[in-house]
Amino acid sequence: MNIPAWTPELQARLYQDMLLSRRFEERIVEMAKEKGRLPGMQILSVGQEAVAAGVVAALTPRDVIVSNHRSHAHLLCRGADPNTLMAEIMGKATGVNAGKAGTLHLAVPQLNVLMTSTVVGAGPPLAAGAAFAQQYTRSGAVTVVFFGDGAAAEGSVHEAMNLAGVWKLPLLLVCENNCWAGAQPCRVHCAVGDLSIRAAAYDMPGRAVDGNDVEAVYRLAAEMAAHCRGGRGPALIEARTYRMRGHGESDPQHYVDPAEIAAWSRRCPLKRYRQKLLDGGVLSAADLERMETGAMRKVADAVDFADRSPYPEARAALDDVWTAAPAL
Amino acid sequence: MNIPAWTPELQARLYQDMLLSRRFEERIVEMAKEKGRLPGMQILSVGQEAVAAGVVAALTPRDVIVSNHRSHAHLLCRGADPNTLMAEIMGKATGVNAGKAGTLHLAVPQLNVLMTSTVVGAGPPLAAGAAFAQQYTRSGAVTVVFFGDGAAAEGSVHEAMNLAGVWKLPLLLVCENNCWAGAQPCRVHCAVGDLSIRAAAYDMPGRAVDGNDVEAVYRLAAEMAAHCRGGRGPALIEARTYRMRGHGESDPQHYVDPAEIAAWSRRCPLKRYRQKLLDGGVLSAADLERMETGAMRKVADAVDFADRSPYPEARAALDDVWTAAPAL
Amino acid sequence: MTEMSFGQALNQALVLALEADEGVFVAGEGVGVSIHQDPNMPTHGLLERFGPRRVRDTPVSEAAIAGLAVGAAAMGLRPVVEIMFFPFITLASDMLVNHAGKLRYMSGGQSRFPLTVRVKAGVGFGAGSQHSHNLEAWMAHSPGLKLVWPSNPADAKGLLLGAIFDPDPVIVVEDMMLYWMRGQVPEGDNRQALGRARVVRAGTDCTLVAYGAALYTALEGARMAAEAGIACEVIDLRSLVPLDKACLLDSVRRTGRLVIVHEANRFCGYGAELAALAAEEAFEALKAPVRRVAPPSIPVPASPPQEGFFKPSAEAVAAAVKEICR
Amino acid sequence: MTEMSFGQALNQALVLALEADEGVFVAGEGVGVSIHQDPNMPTHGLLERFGPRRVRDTPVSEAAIAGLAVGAAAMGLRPVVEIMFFPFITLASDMLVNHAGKLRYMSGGQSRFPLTVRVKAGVGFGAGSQHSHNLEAWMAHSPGLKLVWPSNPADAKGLLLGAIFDPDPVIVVEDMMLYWMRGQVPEGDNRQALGRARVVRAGTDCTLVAYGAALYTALEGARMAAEAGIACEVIDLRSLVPLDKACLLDSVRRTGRLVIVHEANRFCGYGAELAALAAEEAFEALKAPVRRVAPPSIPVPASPPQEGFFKPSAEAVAAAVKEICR
Ligand SMILES: Cc1ncc(C[n+]2csc(CCOP(=O)(O)OP(=O)(O)O)c2C)c(N)n1
Ligand SMILES: Cc1ncc(C[n+]2csc(CCOP(=O)(O)OP(=O)(O)O)c2C)c(N)n1
Ligand SMILES: [Mg+2]
Ligand SMILES: [Mg+2]
Repeated sequence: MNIPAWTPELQARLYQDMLLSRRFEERIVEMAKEKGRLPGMQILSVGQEAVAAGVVAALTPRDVIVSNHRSHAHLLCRGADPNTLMAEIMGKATGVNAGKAGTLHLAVPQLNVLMTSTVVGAGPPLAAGAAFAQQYTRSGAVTVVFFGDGAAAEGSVHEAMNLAGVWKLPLLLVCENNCWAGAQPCRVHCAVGDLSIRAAAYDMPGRAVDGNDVEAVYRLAAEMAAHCRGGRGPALIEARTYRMRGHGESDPQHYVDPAEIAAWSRRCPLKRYRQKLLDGGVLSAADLERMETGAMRKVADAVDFADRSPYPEARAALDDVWTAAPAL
Repeated sequence: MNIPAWTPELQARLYQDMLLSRRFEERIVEMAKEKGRLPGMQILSVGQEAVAAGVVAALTPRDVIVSNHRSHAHLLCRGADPNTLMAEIMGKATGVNAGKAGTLHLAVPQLNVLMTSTVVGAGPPLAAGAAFAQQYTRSGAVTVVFFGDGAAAEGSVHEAMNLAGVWKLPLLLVCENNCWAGAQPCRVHCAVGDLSIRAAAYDMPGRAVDGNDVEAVYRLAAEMAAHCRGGRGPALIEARTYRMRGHGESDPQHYVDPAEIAAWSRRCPLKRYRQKLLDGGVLSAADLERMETGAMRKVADAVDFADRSPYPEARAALDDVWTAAPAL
Repeated sequence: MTEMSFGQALNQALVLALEADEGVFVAGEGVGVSIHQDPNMPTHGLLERFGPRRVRDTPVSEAAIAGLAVGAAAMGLRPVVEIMFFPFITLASDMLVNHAGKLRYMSGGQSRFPLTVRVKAGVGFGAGSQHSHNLEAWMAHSPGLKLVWPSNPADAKGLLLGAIFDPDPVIVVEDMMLYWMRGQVPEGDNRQALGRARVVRAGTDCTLVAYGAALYTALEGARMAAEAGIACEVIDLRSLVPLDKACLLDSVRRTGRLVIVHEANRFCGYGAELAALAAEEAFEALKAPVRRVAPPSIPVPASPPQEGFFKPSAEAVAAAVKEICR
Repeated sequence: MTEMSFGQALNQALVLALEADEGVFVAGEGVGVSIHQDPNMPTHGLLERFGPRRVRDTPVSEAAIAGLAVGAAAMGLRPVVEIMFFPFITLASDMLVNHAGKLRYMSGGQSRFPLTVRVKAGVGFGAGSQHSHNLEAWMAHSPGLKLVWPSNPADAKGLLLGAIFDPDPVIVVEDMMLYWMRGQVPEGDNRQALGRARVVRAGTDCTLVAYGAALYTALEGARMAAEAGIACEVIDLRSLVPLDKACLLDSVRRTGRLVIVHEANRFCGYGAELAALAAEEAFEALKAPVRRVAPPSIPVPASPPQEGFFKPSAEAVAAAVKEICR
């Protein structure tokens, strides 16, 4: 295994990535309350930032990411431009996908966030295809796919895990177990409490990790990515975390015990890591202050950029179906 | 558990069921060689009879069976009439499904062989629905579904196993691992060598059994059916057996090592059981002779019946889509 | 009659069916406990009222949900399952098309599959093409499946009840854009037999056919055409399979003109069948070309102006009518 | 030109593509080692020639097979995957419809999906409705997917090559009943651009449109009509998406009559679109009702006489032609 040692830079990055994601989404929370401000649903990663930050930091730029409906943190941690993300979320012409994707299908192929599907469970077979291409071209890269505990019930996930197991694809499966699939807790949708044990059904290593501990996530992701990269086939990580807001912003979460939310908020990945970095002398209060200001500014700029951007031409809806203009 | 003791009657039944199935299909082997004699593909259970006989004998008449493309043995062991089966295989009007099913979708709902799907992997979700109905009506019955090692790779099987696990459905999953899925051996299509371990991924018991030992199959099926009936949820049996003929009768099996076939033919479930019953004094040579003659007569009668039966009216193809005549 | 929303009318149908027949159960993703706390959601309150035996939240497993319905129906129950959004019906399509629609046929008429699949459709909530993709033409092309698409609260209740108590598999499409629409709904069991369209506006110059939310686009188009002195007859199809061919052809034979409106992609959409039927069976009466007012063959874009562009407009309907009535 | 079978022509296309482009790989159930030992099978001998890196047997996992194609295509490869029989495309339909067809669009044109899906179609081999169910209308209705359906060995090679090197996702339908059909096939890379139909018989009285094996039913029907003095123009569609509308409409405008033949269920089948186009865009030229000669809305029955009844016959084609040419 080839796991880089901790450096202050890496630690600062992990914190900064989580921070930007949190502040970005907190702004969406606010905007979602203004009627007509944002089109579509708003599905946020608040509380799960350590999974995105830890896993993405463990990758090389050539590694590929396939994301799902809860994608903001994955993208921001990968370095996607907050401006064009926010513009896409608003359906603007300057959006990273020209307004065609909207908030649910954000993808940035230039950063190897190859694609995002909001069809629950669709990520793993798509990612298996990307991992196959990596193996086929002997690129040495790996593909990471994020999916939820609910997605684990989809047949497509099983097919992809089996295929990856048989072909020994460099596929790192990251199941973000945030305790809920919509309004259903795991015991209602999943026959086992421990999803990582399903790895055994496909002859791949599977490990669970505290998904609110960004360094633990990073370490395990680095270890598992190294496994995949080494030609030994796929691996499964179950990151145990929590969806701090509703499924989407219109979800009042009436079905959740407030004590559960309170307990998890005490385990907030940002708060915990901030304290750790302060205690360990990695970052000073002033450093943190500066990072905070930087994140806030980026978010403000992004909203400003998106607000000032025009909507796309209506007729441009006809573009981009095929590489040549559609003949129909 | 409530496993009936061995009786000579039960043992004779197990042998007789296997025998009828073997002789029935051997006749199909012959007819398949005559050009134009049989429509469609001919997919046979030769070599796998112990699985069908052992499992089906362990059921009560109220238990439900869902079958797949390799269905003849399941049906005959359940007591389906060879005459109407053979007629259906020939596409005759007297066929058990009036010629609409043909050889691939034979089902006898009156015997609780509820349905047969030749879409690989479709059986388990259908069977989960039947098992749900049994649970819902508190019937105390169980549903058994037969599927292959190849089918285990289908997403539908995973979804059904997970659902059955969460809902604790009385579903007995019987995977007939006959070493092949079409021309692909297990290592080409399955990430694990031992399919029974997948039960753990759904919190259900899973056990492998020598699928060519009819008493072993019967014992395990009785035990597992009792588990399901007891309200403790589903169970998985992997019956290890062998497809003695090609995938279908047009398959020359050029891809199979003849030594493999030879080795398995020494483990023929009929030969082994015949010897055991003889050695144990359960059946005499004369008994066996009588059973042989009986099976041959039934098969001859079936072919005769089917041959003498007319084809259905062409226009009757319009019937049976809906419970009332289709309006389109 | 009571005034209520479309969603409440669907809810009433489910309540009535659950009360009337012990064999009816409701299953799907979040049909019991839901992320929506809105009485206009069709399954609102069912779990509290009927308990988890009759109202079941499932895993996120569309094939298993559909398989559950097919298997349980074969055993004599009357499953009512939900596929959350129309594009996800792809994941259930083997179970619906190769099994629900065929197993009775292949049994030689021995089995019955009295199941209902509720599916949410609609364009206009900004979620993009993986949530908005109306696939009624797929289901209508699949033998053995029936399909209804109510456009108002009374029909929502009546057709859903009709579907649940129909002896065959029925897909009930629920237009999400209509859940909050209010209207008068009959008390009690107003179940409707499938296969009946309804003339919702009489007219002599041109027949306009639509279903679901598109009906209102058609009606508005008819109103605009009326201002230009053109009298459109507007048909609400209600049941796409079986199709009320008599109602359609009778109208076209009287008006001599046909304009079809739907929110699915035009190419090979359901409207193609209606146009084909007119060209085959009402040809002699046709005075002008048939017109389809339907989206181009593109996925539903997420951006608001483009999503608006995708949807057929009343202006486009009126323009099509005027063009062929010249 | 060399004489060979349809299946061999497909095989040649695969060989050429594998040789020409390192990014091409072939995957599917039994595409490497097969239960068929028949050189007329399209993938015959590929594994021996190109090895297991390029030619991959997969598990029986249609969603994963399609996902493999989509994901690998996004990475720049040119996957050629097989879905064994048309009804099983249901299991791959989420991947094809919601992903292959939409992901480029949703990326704002940044991604490309140059993938090919080969699928076997056909009615007439007695396997019943779970193996025989032509679903071209589903795929044609799905934005972003292209679809070709060759009817002869030369086209089999040329259209499959055209599909593989097309920059977008293409479904290639292979009519199983044609695998053994022999014909002259050009040497080398005869790849065809998609979107071109072909007039295979010129005529003035009636346009007959078909594709795949149904073309031969149409041609035989034309021959029978000719005996009655009616000159049919027969069009082989070849590419269903994009459709060669110009070829179709030009012919209909000349003949004034249209008969469509296909082996998929009539209701909401692909023929409906052709009829609709005629009714919309060639209405002024139409002298008689359009006719579709296509199976009723029933599953494909297994029994030989009923399977025969299901398939459109040349007699039915001739009768339809005669009826509208009266
Ligand atoms: C195939 C499919 N079915 C249903 C949905 C609706 N849906 C969106 S998110 C979701 C829950 C997913 O839960 P999980 O996988 O745990 O992800 P999370 O939302 O918790 O991040 C559902 C059911 C969908 N998008 N796709
Ligand atoms: C969904 C689907 N894909 C492919 C096929 C074609 N097919 C028929 S049987 C078979 C192999 C099945 O192998 P297995 O499940 O092991 O059953 P066996 O034939 O060995 O009894 C395949 C691929 C099918 N019928 N259904
Ligand atoms: Mg979750
Ligand atoms: Mg097998």
